[in-house]
Amino acid sequence: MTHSDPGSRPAVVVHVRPGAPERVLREICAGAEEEGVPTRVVTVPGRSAGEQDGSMRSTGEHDVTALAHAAAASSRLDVGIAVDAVGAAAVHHGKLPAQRPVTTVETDATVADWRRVGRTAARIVKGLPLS
Amino acid sequence: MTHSDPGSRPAVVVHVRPGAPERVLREICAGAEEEGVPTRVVTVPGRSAGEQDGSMRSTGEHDVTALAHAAAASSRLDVGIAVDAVGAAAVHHGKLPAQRPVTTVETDATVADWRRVGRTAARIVKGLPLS
Amino acid sequence: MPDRARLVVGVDIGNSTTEACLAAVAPDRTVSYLGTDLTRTTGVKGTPDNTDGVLTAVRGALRRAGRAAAELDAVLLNEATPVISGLAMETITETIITESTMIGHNPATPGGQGLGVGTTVSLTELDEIDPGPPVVCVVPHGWDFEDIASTVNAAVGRGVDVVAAVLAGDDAVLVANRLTRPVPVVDEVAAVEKVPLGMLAAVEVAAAGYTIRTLSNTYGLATVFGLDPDQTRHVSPVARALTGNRSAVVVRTPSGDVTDRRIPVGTLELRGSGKTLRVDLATGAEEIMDAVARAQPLEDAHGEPGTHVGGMLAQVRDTMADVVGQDGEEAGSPVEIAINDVLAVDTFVPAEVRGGLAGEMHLENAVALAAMVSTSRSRMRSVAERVAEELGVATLIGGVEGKMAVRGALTTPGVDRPVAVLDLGGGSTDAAELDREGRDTAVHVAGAGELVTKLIDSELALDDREVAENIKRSPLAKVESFFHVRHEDGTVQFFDEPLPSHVFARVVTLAPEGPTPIPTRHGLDHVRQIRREAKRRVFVVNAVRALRQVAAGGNLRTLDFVVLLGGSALDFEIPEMIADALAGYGIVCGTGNVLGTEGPRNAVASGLVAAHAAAAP
Amino acid sequence: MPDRARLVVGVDIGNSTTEACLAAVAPDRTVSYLGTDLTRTTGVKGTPDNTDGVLTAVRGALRRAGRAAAELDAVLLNEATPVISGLAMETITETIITESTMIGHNPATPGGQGLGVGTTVSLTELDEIDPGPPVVCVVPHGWDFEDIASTVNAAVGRGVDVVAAVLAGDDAVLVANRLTRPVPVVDEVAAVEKVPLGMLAAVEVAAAGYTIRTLSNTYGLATVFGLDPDQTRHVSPVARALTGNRSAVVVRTPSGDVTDRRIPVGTLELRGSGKTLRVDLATGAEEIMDAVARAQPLEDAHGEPGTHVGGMLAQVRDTMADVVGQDGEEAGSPVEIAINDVLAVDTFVPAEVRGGLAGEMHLENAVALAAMVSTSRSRMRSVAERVAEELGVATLIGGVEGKMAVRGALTTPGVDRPVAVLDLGGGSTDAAELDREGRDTAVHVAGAGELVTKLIDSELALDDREVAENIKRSPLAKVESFFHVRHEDGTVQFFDEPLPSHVFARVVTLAPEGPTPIPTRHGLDHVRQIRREAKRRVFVVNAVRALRQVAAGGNLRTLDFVVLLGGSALDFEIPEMIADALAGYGIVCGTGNVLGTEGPRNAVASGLVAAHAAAAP
Ligand SMILES: Nc1ncnc2c1ncn2[C@@H]1O[C@H](COP(=O)(O)OP(=O)(O)O)[C@@H](O)[C@H]1O
Ligand SMILES: Nc1ncnc2c1ncn2[C@@H]1O[C@H](COP(=O)(O)OP(=O)(O)O)[C@@H](O)[C@H]1O
Ligand SMILES: [Mg+2]
Ligand SMILES: [Mg+2]
Repeated sequence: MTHSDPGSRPAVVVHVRPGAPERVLREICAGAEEEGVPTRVVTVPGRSAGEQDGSMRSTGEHDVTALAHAAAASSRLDVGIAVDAVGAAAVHHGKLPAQRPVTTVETDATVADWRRVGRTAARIVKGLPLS
Repeated sequence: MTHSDPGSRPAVVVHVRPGAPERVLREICAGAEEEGVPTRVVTVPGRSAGEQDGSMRSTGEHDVTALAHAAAASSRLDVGIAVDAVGAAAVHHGKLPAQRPVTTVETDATVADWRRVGRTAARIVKGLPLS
Repeated sequence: MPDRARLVVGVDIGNSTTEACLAAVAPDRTVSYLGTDLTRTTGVKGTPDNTDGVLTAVRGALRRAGRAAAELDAVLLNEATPVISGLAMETITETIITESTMIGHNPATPGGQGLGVGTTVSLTELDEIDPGPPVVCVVPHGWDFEDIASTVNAAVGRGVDVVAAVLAGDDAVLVANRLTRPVPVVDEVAAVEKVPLGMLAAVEVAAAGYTIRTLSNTYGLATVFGLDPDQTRHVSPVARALTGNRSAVVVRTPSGDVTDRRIPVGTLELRGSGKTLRVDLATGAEEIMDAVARAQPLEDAHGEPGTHVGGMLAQVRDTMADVVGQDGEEAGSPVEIAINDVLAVDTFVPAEVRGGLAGEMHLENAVALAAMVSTSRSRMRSVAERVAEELGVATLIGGVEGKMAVRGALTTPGVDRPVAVLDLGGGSTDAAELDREGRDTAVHVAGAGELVTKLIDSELALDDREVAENIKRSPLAKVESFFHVRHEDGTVQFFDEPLPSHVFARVVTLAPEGPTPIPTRHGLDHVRQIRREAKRRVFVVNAVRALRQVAAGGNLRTLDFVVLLGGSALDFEIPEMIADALAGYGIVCGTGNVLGTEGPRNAVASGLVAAHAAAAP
Repeated sequence: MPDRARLVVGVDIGNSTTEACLAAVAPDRTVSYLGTDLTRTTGVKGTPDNTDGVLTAVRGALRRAGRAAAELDAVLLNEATPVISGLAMETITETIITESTMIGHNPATPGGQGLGVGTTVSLTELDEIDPGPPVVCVVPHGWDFEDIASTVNAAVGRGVDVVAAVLAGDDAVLVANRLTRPVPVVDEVAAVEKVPLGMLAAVEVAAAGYTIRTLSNTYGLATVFGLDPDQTRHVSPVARALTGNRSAVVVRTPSGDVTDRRIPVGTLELRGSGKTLRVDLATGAEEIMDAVARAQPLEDAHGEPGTHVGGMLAQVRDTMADVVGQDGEEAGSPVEIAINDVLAVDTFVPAEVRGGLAGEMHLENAVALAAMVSTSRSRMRSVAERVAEELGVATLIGGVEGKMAVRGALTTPGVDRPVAVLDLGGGSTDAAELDREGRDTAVHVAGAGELVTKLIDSELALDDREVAENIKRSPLAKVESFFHVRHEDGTVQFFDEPLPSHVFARVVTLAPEGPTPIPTRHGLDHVRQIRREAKRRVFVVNAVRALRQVAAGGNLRTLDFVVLLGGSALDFEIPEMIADALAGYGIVCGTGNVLGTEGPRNAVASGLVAAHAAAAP
């Protein structure tokens, strides 16, 4: 039960697949940092993070959504982000159903989109409108 | 990872030890119900719920606090209550450190105290002052 | 007198709603009410298009009572005074920044904290600068936050005294977090390329939860820039414009300035009571309403041609001309169209500041006007003819709306003469009084529910009438998580299904379909206050104004019972606001309950029936 | 003229704060300021107890400047006009419920929803009741919720028409959830045994987020109880008292009533400008301030002996007599103590309703008075003697505070003559003006920071001056979870350590030690509005009032620069409120920055130095 380990500093948890593009991760974290909310990046090998959700072992949107949900579950702030190996990303909240992320972006997203991903995660934490 | 199973209806989770006094449980649940917040009662055998906290296997305050924290962790509302075999009770929040419950009452408490336990749990959920 | 009960239906055609009241009138004139109905008014009130709505309402009332149209003895229509109301709003102040002196846009996430005063230098030139007096670094578009920080840090390392930064992008916190020496940073300055370089500038960022203290204080600016008294006098509007901000930038340029200019909007000419009064619209609502009161009873109002006021009033008059004039059949005598009442309300409009560098908004003062136009000509005859034709029933045009409303209001339990009614409609607030001796008077004053909606719409810069109407009609709530909202009274409501992310953390109105977000950065209480103030400024003001016109000697203390009627009396807070305001005059005031069952609806329709029964041959 | 620089220290003894300003005055009269200090005033202003504070401040300033007391040439004391201010508050209305007609306490968790009208029957007698007209079940203390529900369900099963319930305990939701037929339930009625039985009663509970509509409407009550017009007139205060509640109970008893009684508090007698005016305190602030304006300049004020006002003013006068009279050494000429100014502010006090059954509270109207008392006799001489003795330095008593403050204010960058200062202190708001020709005038008006604190204290029913002072001085926040608060501007602040549960979900002020809860059920915006309104009603009103007294011809437009000084000018919002109010008169207004460094502090102390230098032989 590490999801609410009270020792860790409250942060948005970012789960990244090995090989996730560095610049995507950088901009996402920047988006949260600009809002004043810390992030904790955890590299999650393989695609096994979708284990709560056995049916979703394929790549793509399902994987990144499940990964973000797992990240949210392990965040003391209940908010998680995931970035997959090809740079797709999702924002999730621990109390939302696994298949309903707050937002997702595709691999062809822009710097502004990635920033927005981080900002959205931070704004959930701060209780501010997401856009 | 049942703690935030999104299928379950949001409720304050009440962990009770076998043999917990029925009237204590009844008043606690009534306290939450009067505030309009549902409770889900789960009987937890033995004293093993303190397992995250190996040092605190003794009876008494430590056990009921750990039990309440575990209840909170399994609540979609992040709020849990525990009642031990002799009727001591605690209210906890999933994001608080395990050893810092929101409130506890001893075995010699009154009906009004037990109601207050349920009310406190409900008011955390509703974001209202606890007293 | 007939020897059987006669079946009659009273019909009230309002600007918004058409209401019907079906009743049997016994030979001894006693009335048994059988059923009511209401529907949206079709077409503009007082025009033949109303017929459809009348038929719908009459048939609805018949159906509810289980009667057939063939049984009807008479349809009674209200006189439907051709009264329409117009709304207009004019901005009377404008804030202009010259020479890009000021950046006061209050970005959500400025960086650092404190005050920095120095000469503006572009980041691109920072590596050429020698150590010397303090500099404020201005960062153009396109720079990455790490590059900005390292360039600044390098300069600081060389001894350059960088005391603040101004950025194009939303990077202030990112940059501030990476500076070796912390300084205040203001970001999201869209037109950063227009910031004058080589000028003295001050940048201030307050701690979270606080507002700036130096740049919003005239003498703070004087201290920072070493201004003489004359220059100080000039920067005073800058300080005022920055009041309440968490961050700001002020650049000192040779003739930079911020002015709060009055926009000439023209003069309103009021004719009445044997005089003609002229009042400048820009002097605001108080002076205008003062003049209106002195010109009572108002015979007509004009706006100086070629000015904003002129345009406003001409437009209202034109609409009315359209309504009464299009139908050839009723031409003949020349139509006289007069403005019989004006309500002016001070308001404000959030407007973009001219010359701003970052889309600065400022609340500009504005005046909203509601005008009440009436004409000598009514087209109700043709409505009556069509109704008679369609139903095959004699259709009569009954008494004046206000007087009928009083009769209807008297069916409210607990009400007695002398009684006054306030019909709170969409376009006008109508008052009528019936005294102990049976004498009655009625007036229409301009401004009602539509004006409230309009004020909410413009003060919140919604530009969406429907959202504004929603805000008007229901209590607010704030979405506090994906699973719960908090109502404006503090109670919490949970949802089993997660709420959509576009409503997350938003102020919403709760429709049966779910929460509808209000597109505003403001908090719930700000929206609530705007809603309540709009209602107060229209309905409380008009209630007092209208009742004064019907009360004996203009004295509200002569009134006893006041009954609130009309669509806006269904509002969840307007009736209590009016009751509060009237309590001081010893008046018993409440929402009507026509026939003991209809609430504030159906007063005119049932009054038509009552009047008909009383006057029956 | 001496041939070396002389070291002097100006000292300003205020009601709250004693400030010192150390300076060297060169032979050519130029002044070099060397250091300042401030400390709490010891004892009541103008009494020998002040000596300690003076010594502390003087020594502090010397230490900061690295100088020794022995080097001092002179200590300059302000004249310390013996002006003290008194505060008093009188409730002028009282709400009384007779015959237990109404329960309007708004419990947090009522049960069910809707309106039920029936005869009151005790639960203990429910099983003896035959089916018949509707009943409202009244439940005494001590019943368990399941027993209540099963008893009611049994009766309903037998055909008894139970339409509502009224409970002693906090069980409404529990009971409502267990009823086979849902009805509205109002709970937490502490004195439930006083609910009259066998009477017609109406119980209404609105949906969450809404307020009741029927029992808060006079005609709704008339409908429910079938009242005639005369009875309707009588229940009007009941409807008004229930406005805004989510639930309520109204019982119809033969002569039950709710009245809003005016409490006789007496008459204020104002002498000035050759007349004596009398004004009833209960008429409220507007009339009182009108009379004060007409009696300007006020010479004295008295309250009718034996009335509340009489007591209030006598008390202020007595305090002053104590201050000037105790010290035998200065006896001699009879002391004249006069009230030279009065500020009346309308306020309200949450008070328990007399006759209420559930601790109902009502906002009663009240008037707060601040009075400014002055005397012909000053005891500054003895302060000066003691200071001279302790320091071994010549100690002079300098000019009038207000006039010195103007001189100090002129050291603010950007300020020029004509200048007016507003010294926003604790007890009084002092204005002074220096015109282009060097003529100066000064006034003290009653009411300042202490009155603001008192209004906040009583309007929020805190009964804790310290909490009220905290609310006054800092922005509010709401604790939204165990780990974060939201500031009043909407920004969020996180804490690594969980916040204690006694602050959870509370409105707080943020002290460096952490959030301090405000003991109130009201939301942040309500507290904020009370805070801002208190400031506005005292300082904005007094700023205008005081400046009118110093401006040429009482015309604010003749003023040019206004400089805000004193402890309350440090407030985070008072200066901007005043600047906003004065902007309309074309006045440049801001917070002073004395000597370019001291902010709004030290104006009198540095003015004493400047005046001394200018007048130096
Ligand atoms: N439930 C309600 N709450 C608040 N306002 C309402 C409600 N229903 C109607 N209104 C307002 O009433 C006004 C129309 O009143 P109505 O009496 O139907 O007009 P008219 O007499 O001109 O036909 C509109 O401004 C509308 O917004
Ligand atoms: N930082 C502050 N914010 C708001 N009010 C303040 C602050 N500091 C002092 N005050 C207020 O200033 C008043 C005292 O002002 P001061 O000028 O020291 O009084 P005096 O001139 O009577 O000695 C008190 O009412 C106090 O609450
Ligand atoms: Mg930013
Ligand atoms: Mg309850």
